[in-house]
Amino acid sequence: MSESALHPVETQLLEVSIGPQHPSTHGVFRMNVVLDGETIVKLKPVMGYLHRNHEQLAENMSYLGSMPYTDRLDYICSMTNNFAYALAVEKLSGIDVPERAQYIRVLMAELTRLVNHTLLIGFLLNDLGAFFTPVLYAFREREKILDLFEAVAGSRMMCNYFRFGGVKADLPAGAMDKVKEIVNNYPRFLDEFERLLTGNEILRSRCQNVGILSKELAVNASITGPMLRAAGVNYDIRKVDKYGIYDRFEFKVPLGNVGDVYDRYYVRILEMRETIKILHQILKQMPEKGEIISAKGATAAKSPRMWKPSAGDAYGRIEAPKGELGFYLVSDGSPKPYRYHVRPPSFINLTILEDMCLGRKVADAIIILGSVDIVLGEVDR
Amino acid sequence: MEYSDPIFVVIKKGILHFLHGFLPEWTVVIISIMLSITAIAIFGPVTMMYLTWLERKVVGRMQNRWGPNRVGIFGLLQPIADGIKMLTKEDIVPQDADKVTHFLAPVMVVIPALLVFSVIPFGRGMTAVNLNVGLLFFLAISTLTTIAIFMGSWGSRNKFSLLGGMRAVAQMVSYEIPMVMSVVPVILATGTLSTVSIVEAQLGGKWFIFTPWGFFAAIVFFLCGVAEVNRTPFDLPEGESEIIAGFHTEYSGMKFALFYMAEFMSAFAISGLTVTLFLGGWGGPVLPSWAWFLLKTYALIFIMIWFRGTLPRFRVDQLMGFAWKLLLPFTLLNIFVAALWQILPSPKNLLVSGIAEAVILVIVFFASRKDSPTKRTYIFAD
Amino acid sequence: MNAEEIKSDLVKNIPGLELQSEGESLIVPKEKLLQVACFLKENEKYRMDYVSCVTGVDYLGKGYLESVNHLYSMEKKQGPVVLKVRVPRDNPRLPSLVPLYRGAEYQERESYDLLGIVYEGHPDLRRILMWDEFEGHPLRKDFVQEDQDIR
Amino acid sequence: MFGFGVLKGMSVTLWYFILSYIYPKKGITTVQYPEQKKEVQERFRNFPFLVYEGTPDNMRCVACDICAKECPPKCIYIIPEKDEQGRIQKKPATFDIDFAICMNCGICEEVCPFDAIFMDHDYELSEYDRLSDLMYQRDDLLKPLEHFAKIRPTDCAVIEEKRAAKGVKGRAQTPPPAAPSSAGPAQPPVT
Repeated sequence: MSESALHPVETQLLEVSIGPQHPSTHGVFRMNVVLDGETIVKLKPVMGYLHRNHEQLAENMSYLGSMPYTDRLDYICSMTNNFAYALAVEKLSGIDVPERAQYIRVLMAELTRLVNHTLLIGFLLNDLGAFFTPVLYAFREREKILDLFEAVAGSRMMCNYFRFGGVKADLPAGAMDKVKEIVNNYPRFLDEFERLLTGNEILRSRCQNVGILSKELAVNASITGPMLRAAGVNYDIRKVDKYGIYDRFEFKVPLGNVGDVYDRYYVRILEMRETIKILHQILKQMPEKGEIISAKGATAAKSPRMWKPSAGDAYGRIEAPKGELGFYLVSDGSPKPYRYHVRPPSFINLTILEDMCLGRKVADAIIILGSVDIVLGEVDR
Repeated sequence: MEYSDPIFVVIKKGILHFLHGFLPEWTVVIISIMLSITAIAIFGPVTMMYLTWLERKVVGRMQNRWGPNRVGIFGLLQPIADGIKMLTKEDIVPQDADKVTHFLAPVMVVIPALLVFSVIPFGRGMTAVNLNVGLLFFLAISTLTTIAIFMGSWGSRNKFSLLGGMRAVAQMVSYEIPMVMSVVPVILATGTLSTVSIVEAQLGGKWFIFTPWGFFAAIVFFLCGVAEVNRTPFDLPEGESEIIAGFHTEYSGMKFALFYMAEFMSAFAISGLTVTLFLGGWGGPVLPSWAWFLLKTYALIFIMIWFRGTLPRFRVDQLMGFAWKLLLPFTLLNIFVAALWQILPSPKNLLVSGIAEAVILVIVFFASRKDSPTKRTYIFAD
Repeated sequence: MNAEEIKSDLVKNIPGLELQSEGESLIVPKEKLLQVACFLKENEKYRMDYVSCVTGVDYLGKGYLESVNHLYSMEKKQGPVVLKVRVPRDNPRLPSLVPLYRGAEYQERESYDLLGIVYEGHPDLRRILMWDEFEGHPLRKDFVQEDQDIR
Repeated sequence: MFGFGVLKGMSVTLWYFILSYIYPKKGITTVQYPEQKKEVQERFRNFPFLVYEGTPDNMRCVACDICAKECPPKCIYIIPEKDEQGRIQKKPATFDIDFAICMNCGICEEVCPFDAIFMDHDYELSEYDRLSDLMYQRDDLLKPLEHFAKIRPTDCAVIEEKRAAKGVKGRAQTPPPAAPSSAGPAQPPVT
């Protein structure tokens, strides 16, 4: 695999620390790289520069109190973080969610998936060396969804919208029209994005057969999300767990067959197209009005410090855009969680970074990292 | 054909004529050269400043934004503001840097960039020095940039700089070869190395780009030129997403500006030379010759900026492969086609060289097929 | 596939295994953890090839640390099987799952870092989130943060 | 190796370049910030403010300390007013919010049983000193009810209707019985 093994010339190894201040480590991530020329012979990820002990903070706070903090885990898709946390708490305390709230939740989660994948592809292209054009196109489209989030939740990124047993507030007037507009225009944008990128020979030759991840290793290393599906493993928690109301929607799971950066890129585009299908179905099926939060949930939201779930533990997981986002909660019957653990997808997806990068060039390491799709808020917590 | 001298040449001639009245011959020659140098020394940096403006504006427009529009109308004073900022910034030298090399590199990098301007025919009679080996001079001098860049990267004592410098050397040396090879057909056709003569050979719309060999040679030359001046998609030496800023990672303030200036002036020079060699130089109807030259050059620069706004970057090995496996054989075969064109009589040569060119294209295409990316199929599981 | 079924299967196949179940989760003695996990991974019926979440809980009052592993099956799309291992607080050592599941690598490092559980057999057990010189394990319930006067 | 993929991509960027000249409304999507501003949505939330009715003296806040306890980053600091005998009055003497810490989650607004604190739309709050200038005192935070009605008409109508239905009016009335204000301090203090 490694060309350096066959190299006839003895060369001195160069140790380079890529990051934590580096334009394309997506935050304060650091890779300690040993290079032979430009070829990577060793790579050790170093993280923790953004560690804020999220779990301990949450253990000293009411259950609702850590809801806004979950926004800050993966700050690009705060809605799905809320979703996973709400799901875990609902599992813990047995709160049920009304019909309309379920639809709103799925709607928000799928819009978040669009935001995340669009943005990721933009930044992946930036890592590839395109001068911000894909990023700014991605931002342009993301803005429309963020406007909707602002109208619905009050904040563009730190939504804090989900509550245990429902959502914070009903959709405002006109929100559904905006969703319709986004859903109808998004395929056109995706086509344009693909015209800009997918056919591009430079992109293809840069991405294809780079950072190949085998099926077996992907499963063994607990890789989840688009990365796993790009490796060809059919595992989507939306299909497997059918949490929320995902069993009501018709959608497919796109699978790659090589597991390289290009597959990871393209599986995300295909996933966005499937997401649009789900959104169309939501628009059709969604009840006009109804409860948005169950009675038990409403009391939990109104006075969080009075609300005590029964003792026990629960693990709630969802298919976040980046992979499986899980929350493990242990309650001892007090208003504060006794243990609160996040299973962040991008953190665990980094496990095999070295395996994918060995024997490749520096430039490849950057795009492999880009295709893993990490957000440091989530990696370091 | 009736051409009047461009206005600048008239002014210069007037001054020289006036001085000729009371000064000895040799001083007039020196003054003539001095005037040309002054013009270039002013033109170079000013071009560079407004190229930065143009680039930001065009890329901005491509990215759904305005680009600079705050300083002055249309942001036209932005380069001046940038210049002031650059001048007032602190000049940081790394503690362990090789101080002399680190200091000399930005100076060294500007000199060849300015020197090559001397052989570019900006218009009729507007060549600073009409060397009979002008083309060779250009190619030789522009290669000197490599040394300066490597000095900068070595002197900085930064690993990213060093990687950038290594990449720069490898890239520039590799691309020099197909670049020279793609010029050879032009020399074959004109029988001269003087840039002025090459332009004059193309007067009357006989641009070399309209010949089969010239068309492909022009594309190759331009691509190599883009690679020479380290611009997207060949901007590996300073690939900001990989090695931060490459060879100029450790430069700040005016030294950084000098690197930038050299890059933009080289970009202008390369575009200018492409125009000279393949696009008929300053030849063109109605407009004055220098306007034609600038128009064509800026069109090519627009393409460079357009590349920057669209394309991702190559990888090191792909970049080398592109130069050695694709461009070099192609340019070599192209020389034979150009020779065919020269040997055969006029109407027949178009057909023959056209066919030959097509055959070569097909061969190169099939030879490079195994490296080329493939289309993929995806499974949709339930 | 409930806890009782898994329990009986495990006890049948692994000699000398004593299992308790707590709700849906199984409490495994630490000596047998690897065997249990290996059985669950290899057995045709379970195929628990995917470890989703590895973490620890500090039960200060009860005097032990608990390592919690959520196993799922990607092949059979079933799960979870929750394996809990209890180790004393003063000597929190248990076998690492990394030889079986690479996915546990970072999570065990994190657990070691924040809770101080030592995973024996882990290839690279270092601190991952806190800096190397940090003392103590912040997620332990008796961890007292140094008072940092921010203002 | 080089096919039409690159050219296809370049056609997209060229199209936007041309579009920005022939139809800037669609071709250019940025907002020229200090001159142009994006209109914020009604539910947009930034930092909180305190509501008063009529005169600033007539504030709704009763210093029950619920928001301060529920606030996830603990950025609210309340001291109730005391009369001459030292009895606690239902009015804050000090109500500080450290905007440097506040993360505009809106939980204070949700948990407030007296509808006294709401999230504001004002977002241009840059200061030179984060320790002193971003500490907002009670009087900086007080804003009239009309301001709330202006920035969030829909929410205001709903809330005021509910208040009217419950018979709550101004601060002359006793606080609604539903408010678990006494239960707050009974909980162990959150550290």
